[in-house]
Amino acid sequence: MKSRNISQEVEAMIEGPPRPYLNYIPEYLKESVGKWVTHRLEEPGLIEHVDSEGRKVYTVKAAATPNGRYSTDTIRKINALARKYAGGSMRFTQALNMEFVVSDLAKARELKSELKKLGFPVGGWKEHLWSLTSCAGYFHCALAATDAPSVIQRLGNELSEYFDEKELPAKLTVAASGCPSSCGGSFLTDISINGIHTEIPVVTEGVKNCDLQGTAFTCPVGAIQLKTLQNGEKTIEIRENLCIGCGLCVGACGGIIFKTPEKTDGHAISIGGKASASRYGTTLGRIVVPFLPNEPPHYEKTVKAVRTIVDTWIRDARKGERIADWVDRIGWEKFFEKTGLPFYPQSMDYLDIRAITTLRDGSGR
Amino acid sequence: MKSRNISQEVEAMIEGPPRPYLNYIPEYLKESVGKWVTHRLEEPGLIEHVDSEGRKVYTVKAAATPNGRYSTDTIRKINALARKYAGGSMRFTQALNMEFVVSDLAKARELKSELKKLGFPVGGWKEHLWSLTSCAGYFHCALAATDAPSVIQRLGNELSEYFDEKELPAKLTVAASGCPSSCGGSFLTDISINGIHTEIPVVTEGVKNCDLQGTAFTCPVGAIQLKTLQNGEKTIEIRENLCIGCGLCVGACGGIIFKTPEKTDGHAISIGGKASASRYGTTLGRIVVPFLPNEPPHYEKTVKAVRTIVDTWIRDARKGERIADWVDRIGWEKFFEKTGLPFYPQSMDYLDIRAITTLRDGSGR
Amino acid sequence: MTDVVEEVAKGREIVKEIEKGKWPNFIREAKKTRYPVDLYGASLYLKRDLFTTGGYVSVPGAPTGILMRVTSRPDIGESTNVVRVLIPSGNFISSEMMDKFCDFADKYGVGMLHALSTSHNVEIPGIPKEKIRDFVVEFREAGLEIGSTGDAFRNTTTCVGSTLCEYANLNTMAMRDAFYDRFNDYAKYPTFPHKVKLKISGCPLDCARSTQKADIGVVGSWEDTPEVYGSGIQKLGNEKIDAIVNSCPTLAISRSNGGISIRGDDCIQCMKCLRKAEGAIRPGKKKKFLIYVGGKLRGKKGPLSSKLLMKVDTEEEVMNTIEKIVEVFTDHAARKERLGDLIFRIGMKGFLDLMEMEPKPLNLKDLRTNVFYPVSEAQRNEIAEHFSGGGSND
Amino acid sequence: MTDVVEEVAKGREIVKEIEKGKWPNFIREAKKTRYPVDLYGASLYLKRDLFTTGGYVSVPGAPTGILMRVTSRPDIGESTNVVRVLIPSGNFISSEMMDKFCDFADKYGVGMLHALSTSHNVEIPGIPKEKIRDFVVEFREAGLEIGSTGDAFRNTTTCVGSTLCEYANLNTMAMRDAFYDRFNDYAKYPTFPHKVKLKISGCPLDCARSTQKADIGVVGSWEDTPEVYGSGIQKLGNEKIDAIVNSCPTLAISRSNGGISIRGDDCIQCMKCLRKAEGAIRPGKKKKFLIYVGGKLRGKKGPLSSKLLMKVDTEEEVMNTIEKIVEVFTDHAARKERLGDLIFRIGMKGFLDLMEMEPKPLNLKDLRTNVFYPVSEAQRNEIAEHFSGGGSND
Ligand code: SRM
Ligand code: SRM
Ligand code: SRM
Ligand code: SRM
Ligand code: SF4
Ligand code: SF4
Ligand code: SF4
Ligand code: SF4
Ligand code: SF4
Ligand code: SF4
Ligand code: SF4
Ligand code: SF4
Repeated sequence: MKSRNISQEVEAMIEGPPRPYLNYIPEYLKESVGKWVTHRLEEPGLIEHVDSEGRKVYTVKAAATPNGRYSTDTIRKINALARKYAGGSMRFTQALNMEFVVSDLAKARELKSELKKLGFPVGGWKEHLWSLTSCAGYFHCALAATDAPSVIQRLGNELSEYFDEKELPAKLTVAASGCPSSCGGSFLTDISINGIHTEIPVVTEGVKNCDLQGTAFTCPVGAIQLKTLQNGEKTIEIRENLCIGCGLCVGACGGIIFKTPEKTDGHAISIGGKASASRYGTTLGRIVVPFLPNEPPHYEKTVKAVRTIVDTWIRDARKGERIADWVDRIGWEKFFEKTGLPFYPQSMDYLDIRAITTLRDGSGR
Repeated sequence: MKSRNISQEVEAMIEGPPRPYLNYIPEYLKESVGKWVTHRLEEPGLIEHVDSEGRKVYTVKAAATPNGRYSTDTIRKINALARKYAGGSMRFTQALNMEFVVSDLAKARELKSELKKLGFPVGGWKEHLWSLTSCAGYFHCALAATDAPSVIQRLGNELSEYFDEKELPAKLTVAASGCPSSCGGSFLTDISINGIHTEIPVVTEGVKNCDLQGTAFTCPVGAIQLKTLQNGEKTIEIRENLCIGCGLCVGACGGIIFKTPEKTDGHAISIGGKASASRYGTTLGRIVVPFLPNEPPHYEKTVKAVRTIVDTWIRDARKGERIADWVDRIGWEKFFEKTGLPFYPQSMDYLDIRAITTLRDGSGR
Repeated sequence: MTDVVEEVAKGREIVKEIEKGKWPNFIREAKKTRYPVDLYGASLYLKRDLFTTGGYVSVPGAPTGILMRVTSRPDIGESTNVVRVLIPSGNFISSEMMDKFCDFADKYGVGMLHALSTSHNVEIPGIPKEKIRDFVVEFREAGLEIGSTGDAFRNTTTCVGSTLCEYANLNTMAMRDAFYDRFNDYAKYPTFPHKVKLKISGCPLDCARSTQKADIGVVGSWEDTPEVYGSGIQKLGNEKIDAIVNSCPTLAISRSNGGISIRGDDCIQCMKCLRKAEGAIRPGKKKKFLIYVGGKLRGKKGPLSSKLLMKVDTEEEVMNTIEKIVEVFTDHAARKERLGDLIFRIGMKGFLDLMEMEPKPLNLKDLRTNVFYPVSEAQRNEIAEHFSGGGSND
Repeated sequence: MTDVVEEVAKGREIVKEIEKGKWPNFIREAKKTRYPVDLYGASLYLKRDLFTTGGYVSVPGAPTGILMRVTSRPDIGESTNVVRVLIPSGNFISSEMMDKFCDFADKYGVGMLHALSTSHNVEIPGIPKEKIRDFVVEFREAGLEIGSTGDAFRNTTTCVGSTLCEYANLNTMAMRDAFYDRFNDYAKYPTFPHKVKLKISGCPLDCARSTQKADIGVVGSWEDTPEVYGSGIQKLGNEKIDAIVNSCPTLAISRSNGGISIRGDDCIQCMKCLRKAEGAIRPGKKKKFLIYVGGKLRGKKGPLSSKLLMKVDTEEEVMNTIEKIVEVFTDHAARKERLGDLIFRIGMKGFLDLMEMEPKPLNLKDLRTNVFYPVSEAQRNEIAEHFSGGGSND
């Protein structure tokens, strides 16, 4: 392995995350670890787990804010519930929802109503909406092409009844990411929103203040070239034919900007993502709407597109069919027919040689 | 469209194939064209067809020689049977077998035994071996890396009982081609044999006598470069890193040769090919044995490999499962486990970027 | 023993072994002819193909149809030039015609017929170069045709279709005839960048392998509900009906009234139910012709599968589309580039652009997952238009 | 109205709308903190991201864990630097620990917690640059750790596994602990070509999405027959048992004695039968750990799916394999190249070569169809050896 350069100062510290994990789970859970035999949905958001010795615990799952941001005020209230009902511990699920492990059913039900009182719906298992997640978006990140959190906020309002009350054909997950980095886990959810830039960034005067070499390095496709001007000054140049518009350079250097992001930034919708480690493997979301404009606060167009997809799925899918399974059965042709979504060339060229080897030009322009 | 250069001399002639087709089918078939409602396997190689008015005909299917070559002596005998039993017409199927349309069952049975007497087994429908076909191979072609006809001849002997007597899990088709051009239809059959060259051809003195420009044109990957020697003579050069060893230049120009084809020529076995125009589409054969040496007359190793595959399929497949369906269900991992075939790196890299964009280097070397 | 004597002797031993066995045998056949079996035997012994292409012969009346074959070992055997004969649709050969083929093979060739080639021509091998001209004249006088070599449309092949098969949604053999009536020039003149193949199947089972072995494939299909015919289905009995219901990959079939009912909207024309129903289910009545492009078995990097280009309603549209494809192919393919290679190189989207067609979901097996693509201002407006009027729900 | 006043005012209108609705609301939360909501509002109004990265801060004790964020509009709001906090396995947070997080967020940050990030860290936003050093010192004194930024191993995430789930074939949370016991250096020092993510799922349902969201994924599975447990299956009743039998994609399950029997040889561990059996079917006993490589969501040309590298028997083998992968990645990846990009570039075969591993069928979803490849003399001999002794049947 190449030798590592590690400063002395740093060498002495940091032991990694707190562990062993047994110190952090409720006391009454410890005995049952590794002994679970079955579980059962007791009611929306409440699962009963049974171990091989008949011991039972109850998990309660409550919805998260779109981007997982909370005031300490709220967290302290939730934490108080964890102390009171869940053995002094709580966890967050893969999809960032809150989960509490409670030792008896009556307490679990109480917790449930307390959470609801705090404004957190309890539900999200089996044939329901499981999760709605977003990345940081405009709220915190330097790379966003779309404000994922506010999009998810609208979709949450729109779909909330499916979290606890109404049934769906199968599990539904929704995620949004502000840009193609996909921090929100988009492409892996049944419905995914992905921010995209659709113009090529330009280099401005301000580039002088950036670490040019470092900026060039951020470009995943090598589209940034270092250049020396006649006056000896160094600058960079973007090779338009190579640039895929990912926006990484824009995030890295304030001197590189998108000219009219208010027009050219937006988001795509992909559907049918699904993780699996069985032989069939993971299915990635496929792009069905290549571009929607950023129209906060209501994102009417985005809401309309998502509703169209969800409503058609509800109407047409067989029980147990996730969106990917449904499309697998009916095919893309019928998908567009049944939803009435228009088909755009951007969905083409998947796995064609040019889409893989050439860049922007091969991708539907 | 670009303008065409057509010599006057030629302009005047040729009307294309004989037609209309109705002139060439048996008289008693004409009434029923377009009116068929059902068919049924009466016995091996004999199908009853019923039209909407209750009229019936019987088709008899007899096996072909591997490469479809016959003496006129034999063809005349077969033709006599067509005259006597099949309304003065016969046809060849997609897979080159002989098919006779007979107007009544008794005559069809007679024809069947006459064909058998001539040495042509009758069978090949439903859960049987349907066809064994080969291209020209060494018998006629300039490009062969393996003698497809003699390989198929051996496999025909080996598998013949499945054509008429024994049942298989499902339809089985076998084809061999002498080289990657795949004239035999290999890659599209349940078991396919493909001749392959595994060395890079060399340019000899004899190249002088070839049309150099024309030869360069035959190369599908542009690996042939024209060169002028210091003495002003023109020659060609093969760029080894680009050459995929397809052998087209060798066929086109006697001055380009494979050095040791007796060692480096051979054939690959691929399985699971299947044509279909349903939404699921055609499945191409996937390579399971990357190389077998040319060992006429008995091709023991090839026969062993094919038997291993067929026997495992018979043992393991569910009724109705073609080889592709079977592998679809069990997966490649189990396929190699169950057959005991060794796995070689040549089966790798499918759809990896290098396998598509680079040539020989990306393909497992 | 000289080399050549040894080679021939060893070759004969090998050939003798191949001659054995119960399967119809091409060596036993060849030995009844004047085909140079010794040459073939020597090649097996040497494990080396002894043929090479024999240059080009231009014969009046035969711009295509002749393949020259010479050997690198004239000391063992010389040439086996071949002429390729066009036969009627569906490969039906009348007995008179077959007699003629035999007569010509005896008179001009080595007394051998290649019946059938894998592209469904008859070939007459072993015609000496100097006799080819005479052969062509006499052959054409007998009302027969050669063709299907070079950079022209090769023989159009079809499954048996309506002539013998109840699944047929189109009369494949009649369509082949119609193709030659209109486009015989395509087959006659080798003026394309590379060979072109058209194959036609009557239904999606694709017995003609038109979706892989052809540059252009035409397949008969339908778009409404498969027809549940009469009361045939009830007669099959419960077990078979269950099997039919379960065979449908899209769950379009359900039990009803002791029989079945099919939700046509979900049918993808896979043929599975028809295959099990012994005539009690038939193709739908609203026929569609599927046109596939770009299949081939030897791509530069392996075989290339075709893509569905469009579904049309009439034979006329099929023919017009073929004409358009040929135009695009002729104008844009590089030399020795098949249609599939062209599409591989420029992408399906690029090909559709050349065809002046809008991309449709049917052109794809799957949609892209890669989110990097440009969007034009016009498109942005179009999309905004389509999705305007979404509600809000607080 | 000046520009900035207008921008803030318009932004506030938009934010007010987003604040509405029944779903848990991040704006309602943010407004209870000192987070610069006006800045966020202005960005929505301008439809333009106003943040930019704020350079690097090197803090003793924190080689990773700090993200600088400044804005292009200091007139509206300045910075929201963030520290990323490592939490216990399975994301279980004790109430004491949570209290501490809140205390730190109130004292150093803006009174906001990001709980949870999508890679399962807690983040404390809004710490001014000049306070970061003090924060780190005090935080570590409190026994807490920050990390998971830069070109290091990012936080290893796991599903809940044995702690709460009966499907678990491995104790994911314990394995995460063990990973940090052995490889904390990987997480501590940002010395890799790019970030590296490891995720662990207890069974093939892959709740941790380790097969796509991680450079290295570990999944617990088994290789023998799923265990049909006691007589639970009979109690489910005929209809449910039928559903279980029909759920198996490989037809490994059949009815027997009122219950079922499973042909283990055909099981591909898809979990479908277990999901339907309400505890009456359990994972097999012979556990296997599956190691996946190269998943990522933003490839250069779109997301890249992981490939199965190997199946091993022990945790020790898992750890050794991770070590080897890290070695190969460090030595061969280009700067800012993720493991998946490396594999995409050099091919799975190339990666296996670097790993000094033989290719196996499990590394592939499908085999190649392209017949152009070289074969070495050694391989020819090996193959000849394997297939020798085939019979002949005349
Ligand atoms: C709690 C959680 C794991 C965790 O450690 O955080 C979880 C836990 C369980 N998952 Fe999961 N899944 C969790 C995220 C996931 C994810 C990732 C995600 O959603 O981001 C996946 C893969 C992504 C996907 O869905 O494609 C996932 C794929 C599954 C599946 C397979 C679903 C499928 O259709 O293929 C099942 C089985 C099922 O639903 O029948 C499943 C089933 C389960 C169940 C509920 C068992 C069951 O059959 O009911 C597990 C209960 C554990 C328990 O007792 O508490 N879990 N599960 C995650 C809850 C997320 C949430 O808040 O909504
Ligand atoms: C005669 C022939 C067409 C012709 O015009 O020559 C033919 C005719 C029929 N094919 Fe075919 N197929 C014929 C070659 C093919 C081919 C091409 C080939 O084998 O080279 C294919 C596609 C390749 C493949 O098999 O993948 C083909 C794919 C099918 C299928 C689909 C099989 C599948 O498993 O997907 C069926 C349906 C079936 O077998 O149940 C089928 C079924 C049929 C049947 C037997 C209908 C049936 O279910 O019983 C047709 C009978 C027509 C008739 O009544 O005479 N035919 N069929 C060909 C006989 C070849 C031979 O000598 O063996
Ligand atoms: C005679 C025939 C094999 C047979 O034994 O029946 C045949 C024989 C030859 N084929 Fe073929 N091909 C024959 C069907 C096919 C098929 C199958 C089909 O058409 O259904 C294919 C695969 C389908 C396809 O087109 O992809 C096929 C793909 C090729 C190719 C690959 C072309 C390509 O660029 O993809 C070549 C090489 C070339 O043309 O440059 C080729 C070239 C040849 C040549 C002309 C080789 C040469 O240039 O010397 C062979 C002459 C053999 C000889 O001397 O007798 N042959 N060839 C087949 C009949 C042709 C006919 O028109 O009657
Ligand atoms: C905080 C978080 C989003 C969230 O709201 O929770 C996040 C936030 C950022 N991610 Fe991410 N990523 C986060 C999870 C992810 C995930 C999901 C996961 O890990 O499960 C992915 C996709 C999975 C993967 O790794 O492929 C992800 C793929 C990326 C990438 C793409 C990397 C690549 O080369 O493939 C980048 C860009 C980069 O690193 O150059 C990125 C970059 C970023 C940066 C650092 C953007 C930047 O360079 O300025 C974001 C900082 C936002 C901010 O200012 O707050 N983030 N990022 C997530 C938590 C990270 C953590 O470690 O706690
Ligand atoms: S997906 Fe893009 S916008 Fe969202 S946090 Fe990641 S890098 Fe930022
Ligand atoms: S936008 Fe992305 S691809 Fe284009 S120059 Fe910047 S970093 Fe490179
Ligand atoms: S497959 Fe190759 S060897 Fe066989 S006929 Fe075609 S070109 Fe010749
Ligand atoms: S063998 Fe094929 S690839 Fe190689 S130089 Fe000759 S024609 Fe080109
Ligand atoms: S393709 Fe269809 S119509 Fe043609 S012969 Fe085959 S089954 Fe019949
Ligand atoms: S043809 Fe196929 S898809 Fe259509 S109803 Fe029949 S089985 Fe179903
Ligand atoms: S991956 Fe498996 S073991 Fe882990 S929580 Fe999900 S279902 Fe349980
Ligand atoms: S786990 Fe899946 S493959 Fe295995 S027996 Fe159960 S259903 Fe069948």
